[in-house]
Amino acid sequence: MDDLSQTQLQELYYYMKLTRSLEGRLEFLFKQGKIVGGLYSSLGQEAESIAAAYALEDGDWLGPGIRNLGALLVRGVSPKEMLLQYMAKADGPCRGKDTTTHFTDPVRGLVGPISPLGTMICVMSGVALSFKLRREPQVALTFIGEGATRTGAAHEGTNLAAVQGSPLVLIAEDNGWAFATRTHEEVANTNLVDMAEGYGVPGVQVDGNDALAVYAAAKEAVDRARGGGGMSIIEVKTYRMKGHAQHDAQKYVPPEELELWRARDPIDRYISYLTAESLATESEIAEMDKRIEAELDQAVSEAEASPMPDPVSALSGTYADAPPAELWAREL
Amino acid sequence: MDDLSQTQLQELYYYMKLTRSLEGRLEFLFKQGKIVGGLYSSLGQEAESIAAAYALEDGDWLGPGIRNLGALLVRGVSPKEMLLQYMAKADGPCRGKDTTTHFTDPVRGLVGPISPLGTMICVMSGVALSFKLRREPQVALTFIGEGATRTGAAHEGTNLAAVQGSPLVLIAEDNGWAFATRTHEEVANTNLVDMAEGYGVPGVQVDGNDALAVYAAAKEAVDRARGGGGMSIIEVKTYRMKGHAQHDAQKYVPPEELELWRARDPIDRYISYLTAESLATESEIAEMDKRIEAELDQAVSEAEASPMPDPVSALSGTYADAPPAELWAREL
Amino acid sequence: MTVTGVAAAQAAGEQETIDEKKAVTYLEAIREGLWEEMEADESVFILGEDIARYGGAFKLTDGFLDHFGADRVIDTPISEAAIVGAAIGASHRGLKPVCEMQFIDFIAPAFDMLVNFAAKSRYRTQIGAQIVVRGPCGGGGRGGPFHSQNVESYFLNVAGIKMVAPATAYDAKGLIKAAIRDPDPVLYFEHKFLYRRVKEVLPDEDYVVAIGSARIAREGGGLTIVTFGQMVHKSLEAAEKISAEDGAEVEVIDLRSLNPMDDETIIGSVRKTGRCLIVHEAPRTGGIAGEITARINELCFEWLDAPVRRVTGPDTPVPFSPPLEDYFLVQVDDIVKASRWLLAY
Amino acid sequence: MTVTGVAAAQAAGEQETIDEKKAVTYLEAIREGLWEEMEADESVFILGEDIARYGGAFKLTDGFLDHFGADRVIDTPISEAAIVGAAIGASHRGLKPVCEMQFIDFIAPAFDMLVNFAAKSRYRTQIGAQIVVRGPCGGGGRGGPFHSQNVESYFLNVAGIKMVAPATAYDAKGLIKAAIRDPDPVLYFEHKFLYRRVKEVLPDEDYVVAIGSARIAREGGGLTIVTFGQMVHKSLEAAEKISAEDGAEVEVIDLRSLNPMDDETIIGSVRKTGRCLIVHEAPRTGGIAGEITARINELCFEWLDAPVRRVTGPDTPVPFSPPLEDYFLVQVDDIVKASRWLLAY
Ligand SMILES: Cc1ncc(C[n+]2csc(CCOP(=O)(O)OP(=O)(O)O)c2C)c(N)n1
Ligand SMILES: Cc1ncc(C[n+]2csc(CCOP(=O)(O)OP(=O)(O)O)c2C)c(N)n1
Ligand SMILES: [Mg+2]
Ligand SMILES: [Mg+2]
Repeated sequence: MDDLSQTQLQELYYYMKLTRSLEGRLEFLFKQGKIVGGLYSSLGQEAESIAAAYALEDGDWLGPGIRNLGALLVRGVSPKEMLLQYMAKADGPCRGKDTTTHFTDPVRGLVGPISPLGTMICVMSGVALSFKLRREPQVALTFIGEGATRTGAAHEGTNLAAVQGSPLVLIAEDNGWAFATRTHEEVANTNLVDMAEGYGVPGVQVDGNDALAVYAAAKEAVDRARGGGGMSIIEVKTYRMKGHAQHDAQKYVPPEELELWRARDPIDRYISYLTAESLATESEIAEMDKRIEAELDQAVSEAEASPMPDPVSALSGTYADAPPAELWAREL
Repeated sequence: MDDLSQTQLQELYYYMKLTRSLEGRLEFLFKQGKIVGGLYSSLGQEAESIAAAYALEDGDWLGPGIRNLGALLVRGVSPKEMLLQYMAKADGPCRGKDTTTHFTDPVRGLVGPISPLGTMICVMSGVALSFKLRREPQVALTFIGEGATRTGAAHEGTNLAAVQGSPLVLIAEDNGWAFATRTHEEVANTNLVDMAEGYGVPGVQVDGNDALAVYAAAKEAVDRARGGGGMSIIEVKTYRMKGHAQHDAQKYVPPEELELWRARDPIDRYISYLTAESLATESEIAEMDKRIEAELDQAVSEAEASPMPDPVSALSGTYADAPPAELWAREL
Repeated sequence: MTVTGVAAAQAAGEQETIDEKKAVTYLEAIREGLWEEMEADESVFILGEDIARYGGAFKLTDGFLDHFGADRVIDTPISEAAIVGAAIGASHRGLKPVCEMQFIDFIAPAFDMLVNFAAKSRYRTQIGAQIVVRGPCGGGGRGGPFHSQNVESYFLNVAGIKMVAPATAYDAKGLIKAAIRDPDPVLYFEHKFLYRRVKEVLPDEDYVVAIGSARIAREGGGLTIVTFGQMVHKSLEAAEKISAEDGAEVEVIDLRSLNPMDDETIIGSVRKTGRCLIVHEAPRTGGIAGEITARINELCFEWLDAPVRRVTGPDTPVPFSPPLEDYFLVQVDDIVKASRWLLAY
Repeated sequence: MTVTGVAAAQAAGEQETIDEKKAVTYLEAIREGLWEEMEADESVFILGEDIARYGGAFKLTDGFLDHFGADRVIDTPISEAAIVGAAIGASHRGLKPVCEMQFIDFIAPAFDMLVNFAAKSRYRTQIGAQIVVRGPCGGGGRGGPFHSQNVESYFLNVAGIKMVAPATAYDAKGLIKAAIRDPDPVLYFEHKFLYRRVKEVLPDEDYVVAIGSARIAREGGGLTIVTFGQMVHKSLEAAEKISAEDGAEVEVIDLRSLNPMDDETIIGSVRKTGRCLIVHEAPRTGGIAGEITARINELCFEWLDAPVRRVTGPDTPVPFSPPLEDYFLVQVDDIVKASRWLLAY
C-alpha cells in the first residue's frame, strides 16, 4: 500500500484485533448476564469497517451501523465507552438511554444510527450536504447492509446525496445475510454495486475481507468526494460469521459456508500479509495483542465498576428547554 | 407493427385522440368552473400511456397515475365516468369522495392511485404477487413519473416485485419535469432505465412519443411477465406539454423546449404513420374525430346533468361494518 | 400471571381445573389462530421479514413454511412500505394477507401506506383493504427506544383503521382470527412481554373475539380501571392488592379493541363506580387515555364522583437501561397509588 | 375575518388604526418570518420540492432563490424522508434547516424520520435536531383526501416533537421565527385556507411568539372554546353570533402551540367559565380534543359545570366533492349549537 506507512499498516492490524477482542469480551460479558439487550457481532467483517473508516481524516464524519464498532474505534471511540454503552451504564455515551453504536458526537464527527434501517443514509446525506453548502472540504462516510439497501429511506438518502453531488461515501456491505434472509432474497441482482449506475455515481465492488483493497477503494472515494467529485458507492463482499445477534444460533447457515469463509478470515489474511511483506514480525504482532488485552482488561474492569443510571434521569432530556417530562409525575 | 391489425392500429389512434379531446373538454369545463379541485393533463404524453395499456389483455390489471387517463380509457373506463369524477358527482366512480384517476375496480382490474407518489408500485407489486402465488397467467402494469421514482415507496415496491419475480411491468415516464423540477435535479443519471440493472430486471428505453415503439416494448415485457419471466422496466422519454396542473402557467419552461416537443407531437406523428402506410385515410381519421366529438358531447351533457352527492353520504363508507362515522353526530 | 388466563378461560366458559399441559402461551395462541385461519381459508397468506426460513424473530411462524409452502409464507426484503403495499394489492385481488412487522416500531416506514392507502381505500373507492398488520409491541424487554414502543396513538386519529391489543391467550387467538376475517385493515398489537408469560387452556372449537368488544377482566364496584395489553396484568395485580389491603373492589376493563372502542362496557362500568382510572404504557400526552376521557366525559359526566385520571408512561422515548426502563414503565404501585387517590376522592 | 387580525395586532400593542396597505396576509407573514430569519442567521436554509425555481406550490418562497442563492434554497427530489433526514444531519452540523412539505399530508413518508430519528435524538444522545418541518394543512380547498388533512394527532403521542399551528398573520410570523430558533424539532402547520384570507399589519420590529403560549382571542365569561388554526375564525364567528343573539359571552382560546400546550391559559379560562368546548377540524376519535379534555379533567374537574364537549370532523377521510367536504368540515352553526347546549347545561 503506497500511501500507508508501516506504522499505519500496523495500526490497521491493531484496530482489527482490538475490535475482535473487544467483541470477544462483550460476548463473554453477555454470557455472564452483564450486557443489557441484544449484542451484535462484526466477526469476520472487521476489515471492511476499519479500513473504510481509516480512509477518513480529521473533521470528516462517520455514520456507523450496528456492526461497525471497528469503525468507531478508528474514529476515537474507546473500548470503555462501548462497554459502558452495552452495559447500559450512566456514563456511557447515551447515559443508558440507548445502546450499541447509537450515539452522536459532533465533536468527533459521529452520528448514531437509529434501529429503523436505511434512515442513516438520509441523515448522512445531510451531513455531506452541509459540507457542500458550506464549501468545507470534509467528507461523510456511512455503511449499509445489503438487506437495508432495500428500504425506502436508503434509496431516498442515496439519491439525494447523488443528485446533490454531496461528499458522501457509502459502503454497502454484503455479508450474505440480513438476519435469516439471503442476499438473493433481498435483491434480484446481488451485485449491489450495479445500483450505482442508476444513481449516476461511481461504484466499485471489492473483497471486503481484504483490508487493503477496501482501504484503497475508500481512499479513492474519499479523495474524490473531498475534491468535489460527489458521492460514491463501494460494495464490500464479506460474511457475517455469527448469527444476527447473540440470541440467534444461526442454525439456518450451512456449516460449509461458515468454513469457507473462516478460511477467508480477514485478520488471519492480514497477518499473513504483514509478515510476508516484513511489515510486522510475529513478535511485534504478539506484542500488540498483549497490549490490546491489557487495555481491555482495564476497560472492562472500569466499565464494570461504573454505576447504573439514576432512575429519575429517565425523565429528562427529551427537549432542550422546560421538558414536559421533567414536570411530569405519576400523581396529579 | 406485425401483431396489430389495421383495426387495432386505428383503435390506437382513436384512444389517443379521445384522450386529447376529453382533456380538452375537461380544460374547457375547468375554465367554466365546472371541474372541482386540480386538473392534470397528459397533453403530449398520450401515446405512451395508451400504447402501454394496449399491450394488456383481459384479466390483466392496471395501476394508473394522474396522467394516465388514456390508459384508463383503453381499459374500458368511459369518458363520462372521468367527467363525473372530475366534476365530483355522486355517480362518479368515487361517489364524489375522491378525484382524478383515483378509483379502484377489481372487475376491470383497476387500482386507483393515492396522491403520495410511489405507493402505487408497492400495491401493484402485490397485485402481481397475487398472480404469481395463484399461478394465474395475468400481468400487472403501472406507471411512475421520473420524479416519483425517487420516493422510498417506488424503490421498495420495484424491488419487491423484482426479487419475487412477479409479473409486473413498470412504465417509467420521463416527461422532463416533476412539477417545476427538472429530471436532472431529481436524479443524477437521467436515463432511468439504468436503474433496472440494480434491481436485476430487464430494462429498455424507448421514445415515448412513438406509440408503436412503446407498444412493442410493453408487449414484450407483458409477454415475458405472463410467461413467468418476472418484472420489467420500460423507460419512456416524453414531455409534459402543459404545466403541472391547470393552475400552473409553466412560466419556468423555456418556450423553445415546448416548440421542440410540439414538433414531436405523438398524435401528429401517428397520423403521418397511418396515412403514409395506408392504414387509414384522412377521411377515415376525420370520421373517427367526428365520432369522438359526438361521444364527448353526449358524455359532457350527461355528466353535467348528473347530481352532486348527498352531503350526508360524507359520513358513510369508512368501514364495511357498523361504521363509527354513521353513528357520529355533531351533537351528543 | 396465569391468574388472568384462568379468568379469561372462565369467562369463555372453560372448566375451572386447568390442565397445565394443555395450556398454551399468548404467543402460541396467536400462532394457532393464524395457523387455523390459514388451514381454513387458502386465501390467507403471510409475509414479512424472516418469517419463513427463520420462523420470525420470535419464532411465532416457525414451521409455517414447511406446512403451507413458499407461496403462502413469504420472506420479504426489508421494505415495510412494500410489505403493506403488496398486502393491499393482494387484498384487492381477494387474498387475505397478514403482514408481520418484526417489531411494531418498524411500522413507521409503512405509515403512509397504512394511513393513506389502506385506511382510506374503502371510503374513496368502495373497495376495502382486507389486511392484517401484526407485530410485537411494548416495553419491559430492554429493547431500548426502537424495540419497545406502543404505536396505537399514531393511528388513533386515522379513520379507516381498526386496532386490537389482546392481553390474554384466549383473546390473542380470538382476535387474530377476527382480524383476519375482518374486511377492513386491522393492526394487531401483541405485547412481547406477554408472549411467554401468560398461558391458558383454549377451547377446542373455533371461536373469535369480536373486534369492538371489551372484557371485564375483574368485577368491582369502587373504581373502574380501563386498560389493555400488558397493563391489564399490572392493573389486576393492583386490584388484588387494593382488595386485600383496603377492602375496596376495583373493576378492570380490558379494552382488547382500541378502535372501535367498546363505549358501552366502559360507560356501564363508570356509571356503576363513578370513578375511573385509565392505564396505558405509552407516553401520556396524546395517548389513548385522552380519547377515553373525552368519551367518558361526554357519555357519563353526571355519574363521575371524581376526575378521570391516567397512569401512563412519561413524555419521553422508552429508555434502554434497566433502572430507566423500569422507571419509565407503569408499575403496579403507580396504579395502586392512583387508585387509592381516586377511591378516597 | 380580519377581525382576528385586529385583535392580534391589538394584543401585540399595535395601533388601532390599521393601514390596509401595510397589512400582510398569513402567507406573507410566514414568508417574512422565514426571510428575516434567513437574513439574520446564515445557518438557516430551506429545502423541499419545487421551493426554489418555482417558489413553492403556494409561492411562499417565491424570490428566495434569487435572494439567498442555491446554497440556501434547495429544490430536492420527491423524497420526504430524505428531506427530513438531511435536515437532521445538517442540524447536527450546526445548520438550521427548514423543510417544506408541499402539502402537510406528504409528511407521512417522513413519519419514521421524524418519530424515530428527529424526536428521539436529544433524549438518546444529548444532541438534538434543530429542524422545522412546515407545510399547508387543512380542508376547505376541495383538495380531497390527500391534500386536506390535519396531521397533528399522528404526532401528539411522540415525545420530542413540538407542534405549532398559527391562526393569524401575527402568530404565523412570530411562530415561524420561534420555530426556527427552537433547538428541538418543530412541526409548523399552516392552514392553507387562511393563506390569503387573513391579513393584518405587523410590527416593524423583530418579534417571536413563544412556543407553548396560547392566546385569548376573545374574552368571555360564559363558556371557553379551545381551538386553533382555521377553527379559531369559525369559533370567533360563532362567539359573535351568540353574543348578538343570546347575550352570552364566549371566551375563545387560540392554542397556537399544540405541543407543548399552554395548560395554564386553558385552565385559567375554564376555572372562570366552568364550561368548555373544544373545536378541531380533524376527525374526532384520537383527535387532540381528547388530550385537552383529559388535562381539563385532571386540572379543573371541580370547576366544571358541564361536560367538556367537542365539535370536530367525523371519523372519515376528508371527502372531495363540495357538498361532502362542507358537511365534513365543522361549520359555524355546529359550534353555535354545541355552545348553546353547553351554556344551557
Ligand atoms: C426498517 C427496519 N425493518 C426491520 C428491522 C429489523 N432488522 C434489524 S437488523 C435486520 C437485518 C439487517 O440486515 P443487513 O442490512 O444485511 O445488515 P446486517 O445485519 O447483515 O449487517 C433487520 C431485518 C429494522 N432494524 N429496521
Ligand atoms: C410523496 C409525495 N410528495 C409530493 C407530492 C406532490 N406532487 C404531486 S405530483 C408531483 C410531481 C410529480 O412528478 P413526476 O413523478 O415526474 O410525474 P409527472 O407529474 O411529471 O407526471 C409532486 C411533487 C406527492 N404527490 N407525493
Ligand atoms: Mg447483511
Ligand atoms: Mg415527470
